[in-house]
Amino acid sequence: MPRKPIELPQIEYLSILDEDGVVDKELEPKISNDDLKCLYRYMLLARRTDERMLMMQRQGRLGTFPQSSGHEAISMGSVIHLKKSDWHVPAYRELAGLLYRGWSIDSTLLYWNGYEEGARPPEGVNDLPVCVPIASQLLHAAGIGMGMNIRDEKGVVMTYFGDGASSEGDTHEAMNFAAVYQAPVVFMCLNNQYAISVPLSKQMRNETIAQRAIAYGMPGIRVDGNDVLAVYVATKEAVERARKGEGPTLIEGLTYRFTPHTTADDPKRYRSEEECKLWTKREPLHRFKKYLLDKGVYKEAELTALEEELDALIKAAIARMEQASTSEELMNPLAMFDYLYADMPPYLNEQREELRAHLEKTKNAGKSPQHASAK
Amino acid sequence: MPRKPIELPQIEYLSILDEDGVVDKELEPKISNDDLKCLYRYMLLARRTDERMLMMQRQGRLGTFPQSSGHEAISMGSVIHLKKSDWHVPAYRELAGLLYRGWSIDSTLLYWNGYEEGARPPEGVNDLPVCVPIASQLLHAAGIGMGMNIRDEKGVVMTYFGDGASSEGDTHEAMNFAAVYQAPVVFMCLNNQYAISVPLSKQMRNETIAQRAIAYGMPGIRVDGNDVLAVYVATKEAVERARKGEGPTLIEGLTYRFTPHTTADDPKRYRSEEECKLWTKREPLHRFKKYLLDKGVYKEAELTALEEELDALIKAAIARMEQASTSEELMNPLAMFDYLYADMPPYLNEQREELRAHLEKTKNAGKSPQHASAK
Amino acid sequence: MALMNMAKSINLALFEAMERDEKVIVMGEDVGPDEGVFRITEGLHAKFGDKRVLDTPLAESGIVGTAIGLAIYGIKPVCEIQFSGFDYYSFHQLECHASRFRNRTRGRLSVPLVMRAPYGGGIRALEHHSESREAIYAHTPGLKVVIPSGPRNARALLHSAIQDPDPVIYYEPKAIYRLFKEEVPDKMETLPIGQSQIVKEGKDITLISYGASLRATMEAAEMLEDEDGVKAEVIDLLTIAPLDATLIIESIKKTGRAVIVHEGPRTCGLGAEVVARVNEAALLYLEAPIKRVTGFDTPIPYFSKERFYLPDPERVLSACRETLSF
Amino acid sequence: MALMNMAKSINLALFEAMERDEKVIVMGEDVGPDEGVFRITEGLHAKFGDKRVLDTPLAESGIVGTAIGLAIYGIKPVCEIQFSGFDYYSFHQLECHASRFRNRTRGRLSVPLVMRAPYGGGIRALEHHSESREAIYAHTPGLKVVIPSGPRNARALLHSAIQDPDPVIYYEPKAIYRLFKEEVPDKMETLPIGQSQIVKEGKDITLISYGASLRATMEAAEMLEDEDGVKAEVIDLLTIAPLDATLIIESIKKTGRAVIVHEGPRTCGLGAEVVARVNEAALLYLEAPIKRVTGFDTPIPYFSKERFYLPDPERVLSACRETLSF
Ligand SMILES: Cc1ncc(C[n+]2csc(CCOP(=O)(O)OP(=O)(O)O)c2C)c(N)n1
Ligand SMILES: Cc1ncc(C[n+]2csc(CCOP(=O)(O)OP(=O)(O)O)c2C)c(N)n1
Ligand SMILES: [Mg+2]
Ligand SMILES: [Mg+2]
Repeated sequence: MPRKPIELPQIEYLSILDEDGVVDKELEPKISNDDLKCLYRYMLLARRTDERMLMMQRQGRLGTFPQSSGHEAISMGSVIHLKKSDWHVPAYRELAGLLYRGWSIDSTLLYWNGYEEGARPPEGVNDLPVCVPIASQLLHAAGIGMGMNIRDEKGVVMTYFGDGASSEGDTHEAMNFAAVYQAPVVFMCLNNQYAISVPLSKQMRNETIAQRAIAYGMPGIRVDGNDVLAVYVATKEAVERARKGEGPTLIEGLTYRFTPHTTADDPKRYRSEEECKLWTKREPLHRFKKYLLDKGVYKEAELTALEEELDALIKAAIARMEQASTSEELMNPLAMFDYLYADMPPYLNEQREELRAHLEKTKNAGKSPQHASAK
Repeated sequence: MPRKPIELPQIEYLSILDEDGVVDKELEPKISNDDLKCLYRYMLLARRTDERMLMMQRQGRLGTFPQSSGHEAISMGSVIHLKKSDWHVPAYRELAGLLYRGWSIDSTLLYWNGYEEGARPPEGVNDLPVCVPIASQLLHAAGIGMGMNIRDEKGVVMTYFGDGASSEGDTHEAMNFAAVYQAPVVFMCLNNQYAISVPLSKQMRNETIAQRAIAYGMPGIRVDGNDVLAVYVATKEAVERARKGEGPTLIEGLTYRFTPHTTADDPKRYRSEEECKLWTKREPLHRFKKYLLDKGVYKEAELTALEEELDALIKAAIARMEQASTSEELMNPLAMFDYLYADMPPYLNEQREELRAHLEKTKNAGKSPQHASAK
Repeated sequence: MALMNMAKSINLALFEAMERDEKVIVMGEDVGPDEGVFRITEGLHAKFGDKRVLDTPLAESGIVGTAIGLAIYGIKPVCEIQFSGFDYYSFHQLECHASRFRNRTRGRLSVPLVMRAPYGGGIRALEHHSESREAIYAHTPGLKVVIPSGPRNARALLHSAIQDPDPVIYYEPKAIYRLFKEEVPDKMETLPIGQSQIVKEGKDITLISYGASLRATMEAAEMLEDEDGVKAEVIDLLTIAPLDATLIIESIKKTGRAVIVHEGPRTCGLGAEVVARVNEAALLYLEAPIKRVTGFDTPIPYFSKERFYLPDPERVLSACRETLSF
Repeated sequence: MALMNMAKSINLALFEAMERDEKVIVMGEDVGPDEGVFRITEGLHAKFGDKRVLDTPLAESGIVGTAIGLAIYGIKPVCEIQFSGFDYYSFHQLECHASRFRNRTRGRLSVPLVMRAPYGGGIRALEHHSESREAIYAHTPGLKVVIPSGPRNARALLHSAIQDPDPVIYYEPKAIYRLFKEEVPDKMETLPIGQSQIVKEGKDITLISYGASLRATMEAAEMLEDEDGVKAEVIDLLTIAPLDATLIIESIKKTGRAVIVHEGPRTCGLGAEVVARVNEAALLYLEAPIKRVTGFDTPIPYFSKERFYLPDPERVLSACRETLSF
């Protein structure tokens, strides 16, 4: 009866491929060469797209956007376990996973260039679009997982959030709902150690985000988030549990955003160059490439060809996007009224008519002083 | 590097005085006779007030209210560690603590009879009033604790919430803020195993609420919430840590609401009579009384006298409340305008004038069909 | 035909909807074995079980947020927020997501959920249990807001809400849950969302209301007729957003005078919108200012004095007389 | 006197307030060493340190909820919500608590916090970063809602907000943060909350606006004068709640015509309230319906097309001409 400890599950840390590309042979997962290539391909495609987008943004050809560089291992190492019928509920740094799931490069470019059309999931793809209001998407993921259980349909939902997002009430509610209903959800935390400028030490007092799993009676694990093999293994276990009806898992991938938060951010204000250098060395692509070469999955020449192939894909997408964004369909401001409800209510139609008439009447619409100021 | 457990703190369970009033001698805290009497007095006063209120409510002399019976040990065992300058931030089942802190019985009666006046904290008392929107008060408590740190003022904030409340996002945010800022807050969970009708098993998957402390890097403990000695000891430790600048603590008191949720509730719909009987046996007053008698703190006769004294206090308060609620001041509907802002804005004043004029013009005001239906 | 109160007719609609469409589920705090704090989900858990009647953890954002996921997944969640005074907790999920998914995915995804909540005063409830903030939802593009005023239209509108392809807020005027009974047809019926109804014809003045306030409004209309011989036309909005003001405008073109009645605070409330619409479409027909008989710009007082806050027939009547003698 | 933009003048007010009153603290996401995503808190962390400039965890309800506790404790929190589009997350704390503590404790406790948030469109921001939902706060009794329109009044109003004994929402029109400069006096000044200002006198038509839309409104007024010889009177609301309509009503009694301009959605927006107030107090003076030039009842489009949503001088001008020729 007196004072006694309560039994609690363990939380582990997992790392397989170190920052120099040296693999822990005991833990090394068996992954087919095709899958290894697939992982690398989408990680690289995301990286190159991200880099190109940064250039475009600097040239004023794209809006502010959050860079995904450095987060490719968490995204691809997890999403690869999804079947097409499974669901993918991203935050906004999962470009690799989105491309893998079937979103075109074009749509990413369109989206970050200010077009709702870029948020339209491709037909047949069970993804939600990028989610800007932090942590809110986790509840949608939990809901989708609950839906699978309600319908006795097998499936998995993979959803993503940041270290900052872990502080939101919605994160708590989502994990709790998923646990209570044993929804097949994998909560992937991209812990890049900063929420814009706010470091982990100001975000939380707990050592790891993974240990929050204990709060919900679900398994939790922290992995090296720059190690795609560790992410792969941890997610594989989580997905298997989910498919067996054993409910949700929390996976924390420790990584680093070696770029600014968005193209509007200046990280020098809040973190040192040494820290950034240290972590840039640890980024996921470099070590994975070395691993693939060592393993003979790729030859150097193949990688050069791959780079060229992806480069061409990106360039073509940019051209298409820039073309599309001048099309009549995408330029049409009246579209703001057309998708709000399945059927347009009369008063909204009146407002549409009001704007249509105004646009016809004046070619100067939309040039008020505050718009002129828009950078 | 490879797969290794992350070190985590322990969560304990504590129980000292069992349901038969048998004390664990090793764990028994040293409490002065005065303090023991004080604990018992307010626990009993709350119980008797609650019982009387139920009668009044059944007679239509009081509105719907949440009964506090059964929760006295958690409330008094914790609040007794507060100094006057400390802060007390209740939910709505901490009647014992409110009375101890200096709220009159009258104000409780007034409040649950529909008068804002009953929510006015007495001068000099650092309490927030009863809080109806679940879990929201925890953030106020965290904020007060943060304020103490900002001002380098020593103090403690004791705040309360239910097992259901633990699911709200605000609970998560409050604990996280308190932990990050190392605010001197004690989070007391009254885990009575139901949120209205929803049992723990539908509220959460985790075994205990105490283990949520791990999620915030704060100490956590589960105690027998019907054992005022266990509550006393756990809270004493938490308050000492808080005073030393060591931040917040989460304490879960396991108890049971052997009454309905509120006077509008019918617990037979969702739980068995056996369960209720079992837990009623475990309620906190009975065993504490036995302990006090065994220990010679009270003699039987003294307890009879105490009952009579408290009874008289309650009766007098009821009479005063029923008198007060017919006073011009408390009857004045125009008061709804008078306390909203420090200075009344002109348009609000116009509305006040509108109501004033209307009340003067008609004596039938407020007798619409829907009001007639109000039970 | 069966005679029933509104609590029963809403329950009936839920039952019918769940029977005819497997996709419909009900979720919320205490909606299961407890059958809801107002017993609106009576019999549902017993009939449809745990998988279609979900007692949820106590978390409103959790309820609405997971309902969004469920709706996207193809389930039709009818979620209950126990009292409208707590739906602020989930407002961000409605504003940022439920109302926008169709628009931001250019029609590819939609969120056909129904959020039910009892709202309004008049039952001597606890603090925060008598709120009337429907205007916040009406001000949020992409939502529909429906408020029934009696047993028959409550059932029909709930069916329409459940069948609607977009998110619908269904606010239930709790003061009239059990206040009166009406004949409700045996056959399931719907009522188009977005249409108001003339519930009493008249030519001298137009009274506009919805929810529980409609009762006070009708009573005032009758007093007007009895005592002053004035024939008021009474319009029940039923859908407050998207608001179709056609009926209102037609009526005012006929009567030239109007009073709008609701419980919620006055500033930026529904009354303001109605006045603005009439101003846009029928200003020259107005022979007197439109009066707003509403809740005041204060929180609704705790129950000992809530009756002074809620529009009552006398306040409506006075407003009508002032309008008529303007 | 010093010439500065609004971003700077708000920063100056925060700096001055923190210097003169130890109780004032600033809290929010990234307001510390990063100095805010718009750099509004520049220099504050360096000067006042961790205890008075708090980088918070990423949780809006946490920010506002703890600010309520801080305010009750006697500290004066000026909390920043990074973009108004995320303040829905904390709305329940404002509605249920900040706005009510004084009332429900009969004056014993109060919550004198300031919640700052950049709001509105026009800077090509991400989705959810261009919202304009001030009407929700205006509809919430117990709050005050202040919106500056330029560097000088921004600083003065922020001082007033910080000194106010009640909770104040201070919405910053981010489109004009750095759009233009104004002379700001060296001496600290305040501006009474609850008062609007005539910013241009005129006799033919009354234009009413606030925030960034005031610029489009003023431009339209000038075009009206240049092109049509029409003299518009322009009123800057500055405080949208509690709204004092005195100036508006006086002006309309003179001009007989009005146009109200704001970015937020039309239904139940501030425009509706202004029309309703004029209807109440000056209906017979109206020679034409009051036009609402506002955001439409849709979410503001993502940035490639936001300019079509935001009121621009041409839309205001057209509305004025229609009103004038009615
Ligand atoms: C609810 C909400 N609050 C604030 C923001 C503004 N914001 C965008 S990203 C961000 C930081 C997110 O940090 P984290 O979750 O760690 O993700 P990261 O960007 O580092 O990947 C903030 C504060 C937002 N988008 N949504
Ligand atoms: C935000 C919010 N949601 C719902 C309610 C309605 N409600 C009042 S008490 C209660 C259950 C609370 O359960 P718990 O936290 O366990 O406290 P208990 O009543 O058991 O002490 C609910 C759902 C509320 N008051 N506030
Ligand atoms: Mg981060
Ligand atoms: Mg409970």
